[in-house]
Amino acid sequence: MNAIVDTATAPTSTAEIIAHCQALFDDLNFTAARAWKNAVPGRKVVGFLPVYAPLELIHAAGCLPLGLFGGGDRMEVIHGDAYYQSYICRIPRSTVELGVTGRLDFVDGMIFPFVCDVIRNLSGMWKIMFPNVWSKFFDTPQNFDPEIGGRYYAAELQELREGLQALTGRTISDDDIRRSIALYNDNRRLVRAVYDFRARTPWKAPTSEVYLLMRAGLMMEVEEHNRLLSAYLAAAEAEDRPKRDNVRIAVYGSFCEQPPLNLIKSVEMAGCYVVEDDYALVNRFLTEDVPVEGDPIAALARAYIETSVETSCKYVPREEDKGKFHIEQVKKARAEGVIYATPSFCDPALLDRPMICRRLTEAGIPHIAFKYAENSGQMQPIREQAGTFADSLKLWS
Amino acid sequence: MSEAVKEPSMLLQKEMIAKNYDAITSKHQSGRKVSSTFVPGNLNELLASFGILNNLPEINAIQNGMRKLSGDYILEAEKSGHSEDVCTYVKADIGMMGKGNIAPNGKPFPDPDVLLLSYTGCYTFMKWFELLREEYKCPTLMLHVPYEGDGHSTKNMRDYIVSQLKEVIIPGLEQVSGVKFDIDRLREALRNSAKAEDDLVWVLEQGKRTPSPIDAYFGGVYYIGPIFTAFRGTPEAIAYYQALRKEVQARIDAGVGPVTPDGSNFSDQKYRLVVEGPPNWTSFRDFWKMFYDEGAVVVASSYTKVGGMYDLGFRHDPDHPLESLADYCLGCYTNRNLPTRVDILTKYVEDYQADGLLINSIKSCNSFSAGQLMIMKEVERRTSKPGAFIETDLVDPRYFSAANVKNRLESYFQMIEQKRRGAARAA
Amino acid sequence: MTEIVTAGIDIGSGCVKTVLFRVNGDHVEWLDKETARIRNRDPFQLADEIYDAMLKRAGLARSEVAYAASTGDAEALRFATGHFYSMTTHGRGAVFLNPDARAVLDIGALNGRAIKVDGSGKVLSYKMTSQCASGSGQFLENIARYLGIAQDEIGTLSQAADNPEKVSSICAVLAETDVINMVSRGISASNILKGIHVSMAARLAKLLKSIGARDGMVQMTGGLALDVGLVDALGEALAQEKVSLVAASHPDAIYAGAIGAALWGAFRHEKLSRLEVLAA
Amino acid sequence: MRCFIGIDLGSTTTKAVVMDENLDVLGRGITNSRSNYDTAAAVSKQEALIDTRLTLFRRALASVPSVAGEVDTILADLERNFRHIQFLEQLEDLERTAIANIKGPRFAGRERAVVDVLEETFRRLRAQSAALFIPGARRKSDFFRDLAGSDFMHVGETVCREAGLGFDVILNVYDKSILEVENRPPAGDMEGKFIRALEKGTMDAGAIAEPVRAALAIPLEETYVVGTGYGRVRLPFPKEHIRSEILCHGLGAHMMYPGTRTVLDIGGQDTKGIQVDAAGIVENFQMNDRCAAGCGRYLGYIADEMNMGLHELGPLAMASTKQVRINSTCTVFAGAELRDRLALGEKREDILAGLHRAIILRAMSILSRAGGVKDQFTFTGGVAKNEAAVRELRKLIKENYGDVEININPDSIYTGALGAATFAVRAVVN
Ligand SMILES: Nc1ncnc2c1ncn2[C@@H]1O[C@H](COP(=O)(O)OP(=O)(O)O)[C@@H](O)[C@H]1O
Ligand SMILES: Nc1ncnc2c1ncn2[C@@H]1O[C@H](COP(=O)(O)OP(=O)(O)O)[C@@H](O)[C@H]1O
Ligand code: SF4
Ligand code: SF4
Ligand code: SF4
Repeated sequence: MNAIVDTATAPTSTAEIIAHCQALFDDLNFTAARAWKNAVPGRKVVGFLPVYAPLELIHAAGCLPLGLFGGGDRMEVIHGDAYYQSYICRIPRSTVELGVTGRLDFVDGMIFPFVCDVIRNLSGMWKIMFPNVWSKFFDTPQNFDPEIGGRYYAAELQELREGLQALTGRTISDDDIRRSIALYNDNRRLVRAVYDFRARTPWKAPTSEVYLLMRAGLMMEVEEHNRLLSAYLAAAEAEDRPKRDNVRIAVYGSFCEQPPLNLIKSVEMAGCYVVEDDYALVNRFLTEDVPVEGDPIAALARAYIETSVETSCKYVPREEDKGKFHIEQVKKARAEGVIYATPSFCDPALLDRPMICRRLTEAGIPHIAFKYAENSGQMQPIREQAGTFADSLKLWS
Repeated sequence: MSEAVKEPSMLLQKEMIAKNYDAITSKHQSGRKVSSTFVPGNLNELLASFGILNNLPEINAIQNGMRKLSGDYILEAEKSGHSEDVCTYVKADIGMMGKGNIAPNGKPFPDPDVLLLSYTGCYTFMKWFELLREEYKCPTLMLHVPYEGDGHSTKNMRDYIVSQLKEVIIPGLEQVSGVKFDIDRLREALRNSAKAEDDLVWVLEQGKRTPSPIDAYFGGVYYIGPIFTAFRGTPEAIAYYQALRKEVQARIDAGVGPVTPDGSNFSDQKYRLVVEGPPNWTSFRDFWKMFYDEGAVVVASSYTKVGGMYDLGFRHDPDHPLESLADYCLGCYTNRNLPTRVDILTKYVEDYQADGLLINSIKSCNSFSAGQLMIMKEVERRTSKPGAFIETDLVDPRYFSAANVKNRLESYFQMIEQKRRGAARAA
Repeated sequence: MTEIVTAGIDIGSGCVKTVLFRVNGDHVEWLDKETARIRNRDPFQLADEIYDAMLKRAGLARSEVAYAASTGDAEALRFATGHFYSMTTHGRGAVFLNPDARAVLDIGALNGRAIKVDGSGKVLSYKMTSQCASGSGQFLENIARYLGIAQDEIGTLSQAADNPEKVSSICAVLAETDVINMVSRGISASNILKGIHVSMAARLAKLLKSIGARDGMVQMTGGLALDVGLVDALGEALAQEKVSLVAASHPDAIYAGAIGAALWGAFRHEKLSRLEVLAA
Repeated sequence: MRCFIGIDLGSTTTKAVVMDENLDVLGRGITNSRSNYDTAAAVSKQEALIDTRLTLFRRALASVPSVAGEVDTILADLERNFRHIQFLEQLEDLERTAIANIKGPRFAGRERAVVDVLEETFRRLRAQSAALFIPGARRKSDFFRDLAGSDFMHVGETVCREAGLGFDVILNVYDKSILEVENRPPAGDMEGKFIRALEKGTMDAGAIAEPVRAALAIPLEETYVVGTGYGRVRLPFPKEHIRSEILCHGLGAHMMYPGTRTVLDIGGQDTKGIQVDAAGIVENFQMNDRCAAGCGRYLGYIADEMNMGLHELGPLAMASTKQVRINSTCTVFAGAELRDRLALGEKREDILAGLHRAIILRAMSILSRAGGVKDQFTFTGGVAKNEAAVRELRKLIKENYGDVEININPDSIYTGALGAATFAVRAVVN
């Protein structure tokens, strides 16, 4: 595998940038992350699962946060299936497979953020399977009162900080964290810029590209991702691509186990431009900048409490707010409809689905729903459903 | 099907449950308030101290499962847009609402006055009550109980729960009930709880005897009934457990096993099992029969710990009321991390001298099921006793394949038998 | 408004269907139809053959067809002018066959689809069955063959059932064994078939409900619409649901997709020519 | 002589093994499972007894000096003739049944035409039948249902076309009749058929007639029968005559290869991983869950879809040079997946290779669930007959568990029945 492209000096075309991202995405041996680790003795890599982890802390500890979002459709899962019944979603299996086949043997720590009971239990399995890897189940608050949930969360962040200090053997100063927050603020701004760009000119930024760009970003240093994002924005803006007679849609429900790339492409092929989505939410989880002044831990906690997205793994304290976030985003991105695409057997998303869809209906936003698995092979039913949706938006609205 | 034979304690419990349903369905006459809340992490003593009645949707789902209504309810929920993939307790509950919301006593359930979302050990709870909230538009109080990811609770977790109790739950309940919080009433209830808990633990531990005078799974679900539901902290529960204890003592004295639904004492116990996971409710008796027909008795189970792990020493403590409620919530079985579950089950297999661990994996329940295959492997490795794995569902009759389950159980029992003979021959 | 000829080609997993229409504004004339079972043949080649056979009968050349619209699995059909997805076309086809239809159930060899439409055949909402397939036409066909029953006998036999035996398995493979077990227990073919119909109907009723169809006429399309046993079972399931939906079939139901394609083709052709006129 | 019989009533096939009291296998028989379980058991038992006779012939001929070195040829010839006679007999039954089934409104006015077509079809079938039984003939299957069925489709379609009659009518008559024929208890008089086969044979009957007749005269008494397999609960046996298939597979594998520690069985509807100890006692097992994805029936669906025999799938897949990745092993959608891939322009053999790999990947998961693979490893069940599946399995075992000795017996499909027969012997002899 190639070493990391120096995007700082080489302004590249979208094709080059995306090829680089695709290579990172396809590489289930994480060669680039291994190279990063080996480049400087003592470096540590900390893996994290969907849907949100405070990457700022990992970065401040001098570690590489490595996003682990399953094995996609390219991995043959043998041992992973031995740990799960058929009615459990795919992502924990392929994650276990990555672990037991030694592909993660360079990962020094693992963070299992709170998404659902499956990931929660996986954190315990990891402790049994890999007793020498530092691992942490990271339970974020479901109480959004700064004095209750906020205080609890700050203490949890502090505990995480201490865990990372123990792992790396170095202290993480408040300034370290502030510096990381600033870099991630840049990242969030650039990510939003790419999303805005796509919403404006979706034919210039196909979703499969945006997706690869974001996924690859979770496997590299944030500084590099920031450069890559800027380069992509510049290149995509400059390139002329044909505009097709597609409809504009938003995709929700895919915050954890990711759909196969072919599915993302199929939706577009069937006549839909994706202008908003919740794929790999991590880098869009906080919707605003985190203040760099004052107590950085408190700032992170506050940002989570006050400016994080609505998603299925978070409690919505007020009934009337349910689905509000989605509707606002749909309007902002000027999407004509919503595809609620969830992994099979994903309780959080599937139990949320009726509630969110009801709200969409109330708001007059057309929507359809289907399920997928990260290794879905048959795209025909997907094309048919997405295609009919596109037909209907095109012919009659 | 002939009427199942029931022991006196079961009849007593049946009466208690009926009385509670009557109290719930007559709330408009009595003017009492009704809450909905979940079994794991339920705050029955606290509710009782406000005079609020407790209606547990999981128990309703079980009742509907046993009365063969759940299948239709689940279909009803699926028709309204719920996925086939998700927890069937939720769908049975939602479907029941869709079909008139009739309580087991034949009267309509009144709308709850408050949803007490004690979010302990299961993610689905959160969605479940978001869904109910949408329906009832009633006050919803969320108590977030953090998961013991590292195998133990921390001070931060406990403080977090206690502050939620103080700032959210208690003021919320005061408002709903119009009653001022009275810590002494709470203490009194907690004192009652601890008494009943002592007797429950005694009963469950009798599974260590040979023959076992109890069945800690099929019988066990009756033993835990009152203390896991609306009766913890009440004098009725104390009386129930005294009666149960007497009943079990009588069997010990007679040297006989538990009573089966056929009415016979099941004393010819060939296999002793530890069972992990909830039972199937839609074919409960058939399922049970597959065990005692083959001579298998369950000596310990994890399902009887979902509403509190009293056998590991926890007791509600009148001297530290809110802290002990926090500890109770944190310590429920499904709020323990996987390595701890392995430790507990391993200990059961050893302490109860079981032939092995049997897992009944429930399609509905990710909280229990995700990771059970690893639990089995680990327990097998540590105890050198073979495990077995069967798959059913709680209340979805479509997922109970009798032939399939029977085949696996028989194979498992025959394997234990063959191993024993092999060992005898070698000796 | 000019008179044009349009064609619809529907490649399914079991059969290829083609139709030919003459359209002049609101005046629609159905010229011809043709169907062929795929049975291990190359469906595209088959489509070529029967399309040409149909044109030949009508005395038309390919070039005289203004819009050849494909649907079903025919995105890659070379001679098609454009493609519409099957729920778009089944909706339109159903309304053509039965102007009162406000919902459509398309039950083909592998998938079932429920579609809610308005009076013009416009799709309002829809849903497809997915994954496990014991409720599919293919499954019914396999069982019928196993029982030694011809396809057109299934319906009447099922109607004669007195005590249908439920098929509980969701997996077609396991359901197959269930059925074999039933035969070995001496359950009659009538009761077995009806049992399958009942479970299929339950799923389909569920599908209909989930798209929000509550009252009016449900037009069944696709091959299984011809199965009177299934139509009856669906009627019963809907009655049980206490919805005022009425299930109806049509002898040409299997052509619904192709019809819809041809008609949307005409619609699209007209729109495109209008755009051209505007551009010119 | 005393015969101990094990019957494995599987979801796809029913197998029987006959053993003597020294645990030597005398005969094996197999048939397709069908709705009448008693008949399936009886047919497989009869087939095993036929095979037992052949063993007895072999023993008898061993002492005839003039045929030394030719025994194999003689016996093969004898068996082929026997099979042909048996086939013709069943074909006749089928024809009679089919013609009797031509009644009712569907045939109104067309009876004569349908009968003509049927008679013509069967005439051609009979004429062709000899080719099925010439030395070295490749057959789609050994079961009458499949043999008669595939030829019937072929010939019937042609005859119908010539007669201008729809094939569906005939097909239905066939489906109905084969069901009846199959569920009739097996015809008796095995001895008579052997005599006729002997007479029809190309070999010199003089030297062998005597010993063969003598061997035919030995009474075969059914001393003890043990049933196992998926359908065992429906066998008309008392409970102590029934063993779980897990135990039988474990023991059967142990009987064939005493060094076996891990057994993989892929049958029609289930896949099992079994660990056994040095005495053949099961230590642990895992089966696929309620989903039948990736089991033998999957190959059946694929074969149907491709209009091929099960025998032919493996060899075609072996011809692949570029495996296509298949992710879903859902049996029902196998056909759809296949069509999807064909539509994308993939080659049949490459898709097939991918399908075989998918099945084996699933089996590997079950093995992993059952505690991995230990030396020696034995692969049993119908799918073990499939060379492409075996190739993938060998590859994956090596990649995941290193150098493990892998046993695959040509008679692996009988493993469960072998275990059951062993239990039968043990029940009486020990
Ligand atoms: N007369 C009939 N009675 C019952 N079923 C029929 C009849 N004709 C066709 N079918 C069924 O219809 C299915 C084909 O329907 P179709 O709508 O063409 O499906 P697809 O579009 O998937 O090919 C076949 O599975 C067949 O079993
Ligand atoms: N000759 C053969 N070549 C390849 N595969 C075969 C052959 N015979 C049987 N099979 C496979 O074996 C499966 C049946 O296996 P078997 O062990 O008999 O199953 P069961 O015990 O469940 O009936 C069939 O579904 C088929 O896939
Ligand atoms: S896909 Fe859904 S069920 Fe699976 S781990 Fe993620 S959130 Fe949980
Ligand atoms: S997922 Fe499990 S614990 Fe949660 S509600 Fe369902 S059955 Fe109960
Ligand atoms: S249960 Fe059956 S139909 Fe469903 S996925 Fe498995 S094999 Fe396919």
